[in-house]
Amino acid sequence: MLKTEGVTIRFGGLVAVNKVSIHVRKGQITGLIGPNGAGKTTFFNCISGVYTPAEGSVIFDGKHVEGLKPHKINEVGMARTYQVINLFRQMTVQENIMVGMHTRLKSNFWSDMLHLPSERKEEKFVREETEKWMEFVGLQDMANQQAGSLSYGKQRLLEIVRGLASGPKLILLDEPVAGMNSKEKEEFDALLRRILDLDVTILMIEHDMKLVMGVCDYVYCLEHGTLLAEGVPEVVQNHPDVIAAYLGGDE
Amino acid sequence: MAPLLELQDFHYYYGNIHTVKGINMQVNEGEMVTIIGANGAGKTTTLQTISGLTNSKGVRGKIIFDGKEIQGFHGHKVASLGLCQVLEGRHVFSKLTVEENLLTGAYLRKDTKNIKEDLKGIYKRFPRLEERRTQLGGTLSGGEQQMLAIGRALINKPKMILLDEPSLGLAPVIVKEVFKAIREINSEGVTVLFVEQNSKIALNTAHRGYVMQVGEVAMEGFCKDLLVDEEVKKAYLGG
Amino acid sequence: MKEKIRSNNLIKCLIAVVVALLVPAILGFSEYLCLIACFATIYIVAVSGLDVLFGYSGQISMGHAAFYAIGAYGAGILYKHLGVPQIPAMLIASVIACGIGALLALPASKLKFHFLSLATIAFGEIVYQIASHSPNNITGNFNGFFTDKLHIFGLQINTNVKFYFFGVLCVVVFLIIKNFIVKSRTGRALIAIRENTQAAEGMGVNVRKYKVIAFAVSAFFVAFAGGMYVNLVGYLHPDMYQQKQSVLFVTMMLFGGSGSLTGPVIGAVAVEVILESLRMFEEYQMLIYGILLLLVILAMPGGLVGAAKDLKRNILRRKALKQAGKEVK
Amino acid sequence: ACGKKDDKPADSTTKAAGTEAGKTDESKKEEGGSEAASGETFKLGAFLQLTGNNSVAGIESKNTLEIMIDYINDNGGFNGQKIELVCYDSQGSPEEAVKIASKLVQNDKVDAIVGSVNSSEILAAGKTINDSKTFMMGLGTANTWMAEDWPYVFRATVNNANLATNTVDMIVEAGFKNVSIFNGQDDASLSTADAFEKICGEKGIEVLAREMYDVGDTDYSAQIAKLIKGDPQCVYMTTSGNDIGAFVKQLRQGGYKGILFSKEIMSMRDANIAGNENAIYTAASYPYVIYPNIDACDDAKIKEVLQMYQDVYGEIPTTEVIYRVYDTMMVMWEATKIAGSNDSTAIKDAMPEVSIEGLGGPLTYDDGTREGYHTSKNWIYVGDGKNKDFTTWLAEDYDAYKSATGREY
Amino acid sequence: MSMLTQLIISGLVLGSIYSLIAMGYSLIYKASGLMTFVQGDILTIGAFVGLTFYRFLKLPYIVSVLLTMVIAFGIGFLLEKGVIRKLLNKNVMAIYIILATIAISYIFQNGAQAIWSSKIEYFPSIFPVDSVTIFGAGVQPEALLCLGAAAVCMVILHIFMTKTKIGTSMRAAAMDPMAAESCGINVSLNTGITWGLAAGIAAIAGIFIGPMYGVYVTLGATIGRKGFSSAVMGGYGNMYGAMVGGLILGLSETLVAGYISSAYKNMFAYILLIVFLFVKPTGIFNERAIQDV
Ligand SMILES: Nc1ncnc2c1ncn2[C@@H]1O[C@H](COP(=O)(O)OP(=O)(O)OP(=O)(O)O)[C@@H](O)[C@H]1O
Ligand SMILES: Nc1ncnc2c1ncn2[C@@H]1O[C@H](COP(=O)(O)OP(=O)(O)OP(=O)(O)O)[C@@H](O)[C@H]1O
Ligand SMILES: [Mg+2]
Ligand SMILES: [Mg+2]
Repeated sequence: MLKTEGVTIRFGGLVAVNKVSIHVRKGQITGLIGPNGAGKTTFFNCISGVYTPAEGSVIFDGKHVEGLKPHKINEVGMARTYQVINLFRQMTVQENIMVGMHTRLKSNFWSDMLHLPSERKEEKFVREETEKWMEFVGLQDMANQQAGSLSYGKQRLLEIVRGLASGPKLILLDEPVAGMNSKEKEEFDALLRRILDLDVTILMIEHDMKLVMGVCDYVYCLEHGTLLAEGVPEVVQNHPDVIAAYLGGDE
Repeated sequence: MAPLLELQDFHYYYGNIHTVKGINMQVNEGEMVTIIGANGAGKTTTLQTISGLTNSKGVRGKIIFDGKEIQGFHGHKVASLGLCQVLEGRHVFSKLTVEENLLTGAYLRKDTKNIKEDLKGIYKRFPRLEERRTQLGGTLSGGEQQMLAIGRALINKPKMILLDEPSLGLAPVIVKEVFKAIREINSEGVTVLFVEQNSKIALNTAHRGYVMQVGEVAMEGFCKDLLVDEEVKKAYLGG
Repeated sequence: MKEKIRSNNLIKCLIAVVVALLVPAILGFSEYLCLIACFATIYIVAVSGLDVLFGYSGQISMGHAAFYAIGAYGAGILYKHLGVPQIPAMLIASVIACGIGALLALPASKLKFHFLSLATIAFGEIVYQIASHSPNNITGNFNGFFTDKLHIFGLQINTNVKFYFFGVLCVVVFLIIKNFIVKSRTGRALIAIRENTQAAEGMGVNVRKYKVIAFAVSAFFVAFAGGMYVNLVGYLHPDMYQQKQSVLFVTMMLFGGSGSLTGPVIGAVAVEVILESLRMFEEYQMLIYGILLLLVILAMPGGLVGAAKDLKRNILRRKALKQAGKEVK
Repeated sequence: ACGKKDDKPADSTTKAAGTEAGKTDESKKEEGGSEAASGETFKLGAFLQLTGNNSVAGIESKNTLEIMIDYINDNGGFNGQKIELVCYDSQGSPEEAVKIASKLVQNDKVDAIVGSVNSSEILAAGKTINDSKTFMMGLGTANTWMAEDWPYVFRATVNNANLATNTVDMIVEAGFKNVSIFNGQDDASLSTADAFEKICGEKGIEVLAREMYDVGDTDYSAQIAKLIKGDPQCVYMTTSGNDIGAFVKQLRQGGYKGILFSKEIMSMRDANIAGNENAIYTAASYPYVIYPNIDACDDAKIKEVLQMYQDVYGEIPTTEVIYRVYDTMMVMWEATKIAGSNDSTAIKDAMPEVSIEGLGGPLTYDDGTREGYHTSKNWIYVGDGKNKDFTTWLAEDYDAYKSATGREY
Repeated sequence: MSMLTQLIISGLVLGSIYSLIAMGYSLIYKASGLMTFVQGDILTIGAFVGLTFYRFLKLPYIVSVLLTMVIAFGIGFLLEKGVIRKLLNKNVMAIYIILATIAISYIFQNGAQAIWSSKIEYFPSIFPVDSVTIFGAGVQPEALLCLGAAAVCMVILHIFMTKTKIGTSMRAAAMDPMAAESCGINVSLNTGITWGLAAGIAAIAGIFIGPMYGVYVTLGATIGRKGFSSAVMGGYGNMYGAMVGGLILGLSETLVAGYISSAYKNMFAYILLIVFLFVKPTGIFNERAIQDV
């Protein structure tokens, strides 16, 4: 589904991501781990169009997408969440999800301005669809609350469902359970599986090894911008380099 | 012995939202105490209010540090009393170099000569920072930023240090390092109060713990007791 | 339930329109008071336009007097020199302003807050300079530009009372358009950009495009207001398009509260009325206005509409506090 | 500093009324005063720029208006009606002027209006006022607004275009063949400079350079460098407000020693800014001049007017708007007397018959131009706040100037 | 003397006045991330206060300058404490702070008129000579004072902001007030001092240009705006940038007026600014990215 080949990103002299090639298979959860500053987020930013790779290519569904603007990337079927929560804080939960559906809607400026029947019909569809998504993560009671006033965990959920609302084929999650406690993490596990059931593939950065080991089908480990190891979770977990650089020895 | 820090019937309001609903808490000198609890329980609010970083209008109740009532004090005033906080999400000064960041932490100190010494001490504890002393804070990796934030609080030679989710977003290996550092700091005589989502590591590190739930203290006790408590196990340690 | 809210809103709007139409009668058909009311309608259109830009897409402009000038001079020149009827002339001038706004926005939308405000100030100055040193003296430069009073299909709008009804019509049309724009996919995209540009882009919003749209729309509104102005007053002078005027727009918007339908309306009317009623203080008028403005900002950051919301919230908070007090006891 | 009206001694106006000017009008007052001694007041509206860039003229106008109104009221008012002033700050903004005009005419229902010193404001407000058939006298000096076809609008101040003609005559009289022009961009400065350039063309004076500046500019060195590049025999300048002093100073610093002709009279205050030495040899055509203090005034009538002002405000005004306002009010008074009524149309119709001696010469309105002044005087600044008659100066001091500066033409 | 020398020298002088104002803007931006519209009016107030001490109260010049600076510092400090800080504490949108500074600018301008009247006041020169000659061009001695003051201020401020503890802490406070507060920095006091300093510099500029142009209530209005443009051109927040930006603006104004047209010189200045913003928004000194998307 998503393939990168030799992606390299530089900031001035620093090579943040160095010739990274990964392969995300349809219907799977692929994990991306690595020490802090390894370049995981940067790599995500590159896939989602925030940065253009200096070298290498990003192929999504058989098409080259490197260098496309983020909003184009969203249009081709990739959605993402951010390491630092990036909600529209003053908008309500419902409106956040509505913005998420932006690319799926056809109305343009003129039909909006004139409030044409086609636009009205679409608005109705949007409202119904939004209800569905809120139910999906259990936010329906908070539809009219401002996103900024939600608790941290709920904000995370909202961010994910906002991404899902754009109807992506692939969703990129950047440390989705950071700041959640163990119980919430377990609930999250189940949510990931429900997302898979929607036919959405997942690529996820995570430091929580328990979660990674539990849900991922395939794991890549980055260090200093280069790929250190890849394979099914057990293989990566026991890889000596990964233990040295990332997991640390047992106490 | 009187506690170094004490909260008495402490409330906090964000506007009309009642986030902390009357908690009592003590931290004795030399102790290491942790607060755990679900998201939005009011842990950050509590820590930041102790440090005088929230709007003082919302504070009710008493905060006593070192025998002084400090509720409503400005942040810099609290810091000058020797109570320093490592903020949630690190908050390093992104456009200052590592060394400038650390020196800014020593802003309050009058004994300019000894700062050099203490700087060396910090670098000894976190050699990574010494390697990057001229790099801008904003370009450090997450773990390095966390170390920097801790170092910045330590250089002020505080009596007590508050840490808000020190493990947030850190790789497992770094988490271990950070908690090792916290233990060392405590063993050197600094009182520590920290908030942590990773309840397992928190309860394994601290002496005593408080469990917060929607603005109230649900449970408190020695960590070794909390670790085996069924409810805590179920809610926070994940089976 | 939702339908009920909607029809409730509709009734409120209708009442507002009816009240607006009764204003001349309330003012006793005084030509002077109606003139002030006419200016209020002009400002409502302009400030609502500015609000699309700032209140919704989060871009600031301290140079919208430029579009006001383009609309006014454009409408005047098209009518006077090219013989275009007045209403089409207003529309054409607004479209021209809209285009210029879009062109300006292409590079300007990249700039952050302070720098955007500066770029727009500079743009305002440039337009002012052109209006005052125009090629072939087409704007009349500092000697000013005269034109006729408005007439539509042979209907002479030669009194302020008559113009007022025309003004209300314009306000209603523009507010409806604004309402449609902000309550749609486009509007949500604009708010998303205001709230979090990065996330909006990530959600598939073409940030650049929508920023340009917001700019163009606001330029259209403001330019149309300029056209209204020239047809009301019949005289233009470059000094009306200095930065002071842009600041007045911003003041009105913020005074009422940005990012809402009612805010700009209330703001435009309130500031207009305040300025007018301070007139008796002669040379101290602007000093008092400055002090008043400062006090209002300090007392109600968020404007009148924001203050009303705060008040509501405060009452709720009082209740909550009281309840908490009881619980503690 | 400008709101001193309150602490005005109660008897100050009586004192002014007891002066000669008051006495000469005493007889006339009897005729008009007997007719309409009703308790009604004559509402005089005024719009003046009281704040901002050029507000000093507006404030001094307002001060003078108040003095003149007290004076006229003490002497019978307009046909027995006491005058009451309604004044607003137009802030230099044409839009404000429009609103004020409407307020004055429709809300305050004033009987007549005295207009702004700023021509742009008169242009904006004039139509409303004229259409409402309210008698108005403007205080500006630009030729633009008087060119509009507004039969209710008059003035008792000079017309800059006429002055420009006189100034060209001065240049011819001094024997100069060429000139450089420096002008401001407000409509009075601009239109005057335009008129001047045109007349120069007609009279065979070569214009070597023409430069301009914007309101708010403080540095003119680039313009000056260009102005004096061809070493013109003299320079003509139309500045507004506060700018003349700084310009003359910079011009002299640029090394220019020639005679400067100005749209405005050099005052002591401006000369101070320019540096007194620098301001010397600034010439202008104007009906009257500004004096540094009352003692320096050698014109009995003007002295009296200045005295009235000083009695109330503690100092004499810095601009010549005091004369403009005085003349304006006197002309209005005379017109109401002739009309025998305070109705705007009647006053308007009576205007052609007005013929009085203004502070700067005869004021007559019989030629249909609605202009009062048709003559002017020529002056040159000779330092210490003194202006000297230009022709006299040419005869007495020109040679000394030539040998001192080496500028012989 | 060629016209070019004359133009360059006057451009530099004019530019140095802009620079002084620009430094105030940059200082405030660097230390609090805020934008203000009152610098120009503080220049006016400074000129009037200086005038009052020097001409009306007949104090020695140096004393007048120092007193004026102290008063201006106080004004700036109080402004921050009384208005800006109050608004910041309420977490208002940045635009309301700008609007507040605009309101203050109205108050200053009209207040100055109420106190000192709208007449132009003559500020006696402190130098015995009216003009000195450099490279054949006549320059007012006060102009050289401006140039010198600008250069000195630039160096001092730059060192102050980057090399001293207080300077570093000010920058830290601008980046992250909460973290700064937790380090024991009195953020509120710091920013108060910054605003005070910025006001002090503007007031100096006012006292220096008073003798050149006379003192009147709108003296600072245009200069203030040009000063702001200069700050942006140089790189907002950078002291060297403020200086260089000011000089560039001053030079381009005089050169355009001298070689192209005086009617369009202000238009050229603003076109130059817009071009700068669009093409090189980080300014000549590359002070931090200011682009949004
Ligand atoms: N805009 C930038 N300019 C310069 N350096 C950058 C920039 N963005 C990231 N970096 C650097 O690139 C490296 C990789 O950063 P990145 O954020 O991708 O790490 P990460 O793997 O996501 O780490 P973490 O787990 O802590 O989030 C870091 O050293 C960081 O300092
Ligand atoms: N600035 C604010 N305005 C309004 N409500 C707030 C604000 N900050 C926090 N809250 C609310 O206060 C409550 C407590 O928040 P707090 O950040 O203290 O929780 P926490 O225990 O630290 O949670 P986390 O584990 O997510 O950090 C939450 O419900 C939150 O939504
Ligand atoms: Mg990351
Ligand atoms: Mg927290």
